[in-house]
Amino acid sequence: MTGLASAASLFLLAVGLSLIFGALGIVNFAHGSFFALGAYFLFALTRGDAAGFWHYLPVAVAASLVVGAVVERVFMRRVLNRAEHYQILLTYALLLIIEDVSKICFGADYKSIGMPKGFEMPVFVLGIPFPSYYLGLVGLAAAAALLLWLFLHRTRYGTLVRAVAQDREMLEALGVNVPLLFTVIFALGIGLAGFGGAVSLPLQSISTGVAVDAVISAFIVVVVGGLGSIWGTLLGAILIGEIQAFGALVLPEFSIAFTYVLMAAVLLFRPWGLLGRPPAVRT
Amino acid sequence: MRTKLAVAAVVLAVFPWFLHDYGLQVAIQALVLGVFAMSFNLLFRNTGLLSFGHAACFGAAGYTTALLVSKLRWSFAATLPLALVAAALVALVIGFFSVRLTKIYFTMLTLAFSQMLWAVAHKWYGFTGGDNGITGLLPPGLLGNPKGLYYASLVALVLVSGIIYIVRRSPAGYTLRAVRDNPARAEAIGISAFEYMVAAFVLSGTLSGLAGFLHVAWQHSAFPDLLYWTTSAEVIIAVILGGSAEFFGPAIGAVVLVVLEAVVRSHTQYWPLALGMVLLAMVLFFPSGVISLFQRRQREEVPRAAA
Amino acid sequence: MTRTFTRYFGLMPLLVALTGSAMAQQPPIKIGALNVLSGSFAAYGKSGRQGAQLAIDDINASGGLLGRKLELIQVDSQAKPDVAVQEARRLILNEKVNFLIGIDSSSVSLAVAPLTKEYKIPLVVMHAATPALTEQCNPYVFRTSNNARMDAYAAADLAAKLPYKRWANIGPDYEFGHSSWNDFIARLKEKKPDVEVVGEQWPKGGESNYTPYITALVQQRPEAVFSVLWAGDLVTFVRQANAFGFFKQIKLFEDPVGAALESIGPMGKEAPIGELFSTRYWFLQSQSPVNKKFVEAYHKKWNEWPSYNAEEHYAGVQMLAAAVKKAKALDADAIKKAFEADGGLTYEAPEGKKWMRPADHQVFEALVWGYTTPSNDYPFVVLKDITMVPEKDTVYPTKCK
Amino acid sequence: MPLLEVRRVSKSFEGFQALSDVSLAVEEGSLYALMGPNGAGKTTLFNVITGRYTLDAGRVLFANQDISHTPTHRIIHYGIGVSFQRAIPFPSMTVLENVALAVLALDRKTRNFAHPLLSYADAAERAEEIISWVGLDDLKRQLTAALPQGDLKRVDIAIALASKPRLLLLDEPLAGLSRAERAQMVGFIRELLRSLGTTLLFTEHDTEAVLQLAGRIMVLHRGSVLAEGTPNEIRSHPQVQEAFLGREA
Repeated sequence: MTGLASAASLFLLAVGLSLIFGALGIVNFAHGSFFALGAYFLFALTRGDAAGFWHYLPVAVAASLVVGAVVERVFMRRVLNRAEHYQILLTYALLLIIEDVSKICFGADYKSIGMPKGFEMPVFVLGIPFPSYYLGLVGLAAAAALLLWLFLHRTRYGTLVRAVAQDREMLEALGVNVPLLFTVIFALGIGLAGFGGAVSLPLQSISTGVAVDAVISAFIVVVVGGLGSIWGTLLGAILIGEIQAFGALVLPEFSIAFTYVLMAAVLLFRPWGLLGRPPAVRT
Repeated sequence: MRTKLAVAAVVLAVFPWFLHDYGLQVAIQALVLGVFAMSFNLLFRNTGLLSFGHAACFGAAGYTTALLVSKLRWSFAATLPLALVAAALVALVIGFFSVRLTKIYFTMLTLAFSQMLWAVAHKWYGFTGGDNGITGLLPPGLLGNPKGLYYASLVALVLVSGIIYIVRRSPAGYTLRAVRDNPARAEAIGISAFEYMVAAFVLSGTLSGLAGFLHVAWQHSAFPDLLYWTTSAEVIIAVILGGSAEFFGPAIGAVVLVVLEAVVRSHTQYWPLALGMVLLAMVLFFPSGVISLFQRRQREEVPRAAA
Repeated sequence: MTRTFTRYFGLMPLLVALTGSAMAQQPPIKIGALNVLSGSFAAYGKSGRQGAQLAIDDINASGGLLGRKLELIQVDSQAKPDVAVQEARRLILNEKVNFLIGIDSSSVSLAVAPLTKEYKIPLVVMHAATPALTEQCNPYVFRTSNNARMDAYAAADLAAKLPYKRWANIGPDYEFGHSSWNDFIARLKEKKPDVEVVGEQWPKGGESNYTPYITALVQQRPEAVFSVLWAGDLVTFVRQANAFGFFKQIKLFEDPVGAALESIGPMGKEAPIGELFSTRYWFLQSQSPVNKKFVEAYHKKWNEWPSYNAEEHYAGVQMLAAAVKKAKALDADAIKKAFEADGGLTYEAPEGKKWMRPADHQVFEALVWGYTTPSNDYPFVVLKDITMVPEKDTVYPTKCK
Repeated sequence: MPLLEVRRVSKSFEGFQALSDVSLAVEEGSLYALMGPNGAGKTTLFNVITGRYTLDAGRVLFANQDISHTPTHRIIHYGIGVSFQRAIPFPSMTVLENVALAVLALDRKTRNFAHPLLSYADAAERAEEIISWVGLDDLKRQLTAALPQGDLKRVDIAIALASKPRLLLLDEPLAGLSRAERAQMVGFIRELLRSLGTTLLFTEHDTEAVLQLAGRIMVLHRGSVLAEGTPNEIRSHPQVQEAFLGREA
């Protein structure tokens, strides 16, 4: 149960990373920074008052989308076809820059706000209190997963998103505006990260330093679930969430190492992740 | 060519006598990172494998030295062989499991392994001192004197460069590049890619251990940070910043990175911002590394044996 | 290849010379402050820096020290030992500082301490709390703030007077968390043998999800939970615990810096009410003129209320200044003597009296405990029913001499 | 006794049956061709023989030895040489280094980390021999990255020959070549058989070339054997004519 709640926030954190890797092949080290940025945006908009939470949430997400689109246009497209280590280095550079810029713009103190309207009181599940906002969070994550799935599998544009990962030249030949498609995908991924950051603001304090922890967690989740797979990310988030919940109770001594062990085990036995697609057979 | 190398050697040899104390510290740091970067690039350049686990080898050697000195009162220099053995063993384990994977999967698995080792160092208070680390490791004699340490690091850099140079020209070096260029073709001339990549990983990791040993001699302490992924990130930055395709690119990248950091930090607390800007500019405008700024033309990689 | 090699290495002396060119003339006394200015604890580095700067401005306004002005050089330790050692060396060798101060993290303090002997530079630690630091009996290391053991003992003395018997712990999974809990529970059991430990939770530092730990604690049904969570971790924990209705069932006993403004500020109006929070300094507690003047000046200069770390840095710099005045010199041995002379230097800080034990250079001071309560005057909860645990209750023996 | 024998091999990928129940036998000293349109399973069969793919069912025997589950790099040492359809040797090396490396790999001398590659005089000598045999003398100090496709094919075959193969597998040796290069290559393949006595198994979809060159031919269609026999038998095979030759003519 508690594992599920953390799975929800892990999913929102990681799904954009997975989406971007799946479609663009980019390993985004700055993903955690965009997560933090979403939270910063919401905090700045609400001025730290939970009353404005629902009102400003869409604005914060929209701002994240815009940031994502700009970053893709200005930086990402220049490294799309370059070796992996350039992509890693570029996104690492963005991580460093965003870290310091947000310190300058938003200050170094911890940002957090109260429970949003409608979720102030815990609910009781089998007589045990459970935060109602967690249920809300699970709902939001489930809705995000479902909407994303509907978009990818039930809309024409979603089909293009999936296709671009397989065969970019073909789409170009069909007259699809692939550069625009890439911008949309990247912005969507960053928007999801920003959304994840914004909705976690009532539950966690955001400050400098959060981005680095967040991106490592996100990596673990998508590696376990399968890079590029939405459902894999969901499974990965649930697994990691539950393992942490379980580990905290049973073997607290080793809880740090636990997730890394899981990550290594998955990579050893199913390198493409639990629900990922094995790399196409080369001929 | 030879005369130029000789000139460089002479310059580096007399260098400490013209530096003030702090400059010497910066120079040592640059040399140690240079050794690490050259060692890292032995794997990266010859196999194309981007390891995020070299911190494990670097830190394993560092911790071996720190533990032997602090617990068993070994003399500092005497720990070097065991430190290298520890780095080699860690590299063997990580390499054995990781080189089967390619690209980002390899990177992630090496990351996972080194983070496990970090978690152990961080948690095992009774043995490693946990996050409080091991401190007060003043090396006696040569290694304890800044000039001595400078020369020791310089010798290490020369040694590592020599080893890399020799390996590069050897059949095994060619085999590694064959595997990197075209793994299927390499298999089809009767090469088991796996064992060569493990061997390269172990050699690269062992030499990284030399850097880890020097780092502890320089810092007089060992902390779990040695094993943390940011240590791997730093060496990757140095390598790519300098230019991984050039023989001395990684060492030059290390010098640039360390000197830049020292200069920027003395003026502002926003070093990460500055580093980010430099990396951004590098990726976008001079992807072959700093070294390309000093060259009139982009050199193709011409293997020396054929020249 | 070699051409480039020589050319670039040829530049190195020039570049290194550049870094050294900033050296100024002798007059000011230079104080190098190593605080964490980036990452998760940057808020503490900031308040520490502000407190130290205020003290230096005060001293300069009244004519400086030994006829010389003070100059603060602030660098970022990143809370990483290696970075801190590099930066400390830069401060010592390049900036030629006379003193090192600050330091927010235990591992950084332990890493930097050996440099004091190597370069004969006094280090005044104002925040880092590991007892191991002053157990090293390092001649040039001084700590003008509490250490974790003192805080834990003070907490245990107070806890022994409370009715709670079933205790649990939630602490960050690093040395500070473990040693604090061990010291606390050992001392508490000494004073109150019928105390029972029902659970221990060790979330990692920087944890973003405390729900498993919270549910575990709730199931273990303690009456009170001891915690040394601090900084952003405390904010996150309290937010999530609140959402679980945790505080309706369990009393939180928040040692030693729970009531830091850095933490209770971000909790805002949603902070739990009626919980026991401790801090090394509470700006509303002391009614002394020294404190009132300090709070006013601080608020005027920085437009913030002074947190414990601001005050500790302010007081630490003042105490160092007092030692310098007494020593009438800047060298490490003179400063050491001045700190140790006459049964140890004492200083009337905004928070009250600070006394430095000559043997191990550890300052002893009273600790503030109070119950959180809503406030109309401040945008955060304040402390009421304050108990001052006197410094004598925090004294523990030392092996140094 | 055939040099290479494939017995009832099947292979599928994610439900797609790439090969079903394929058998063949290649006699020592013969020139055997696999024919069929793209996707017929020629390359898959190649990859099964060389151990790149694990097979689902059946066996592969070389010189009476079961090599069904042997990894590629071992199979090479049994005496099988391979040249790929898209010849991309090792682009960061010169032609000479490419071939010399293959010579050393066969002799298991590549484990050496210390001595320069070209200090192995006998290996370098043999590499030069092979290079001049394939007619690339002028190019031997060039980086392969810069060579045109026709030359790359030769380099690739030279690399394969360095493995001293009893059986040489050539995947589409004529693909991507100009008309003139094709004629050269056909002559070259004949020469291989004649002067080196190497047994050859090759795939090709240029029907005319196959009928000219091969001693025996197998026609694959959608992963199954459509026909097998001498060029004359294949030429007159009704199904082949219908499905394959008919269209070509």
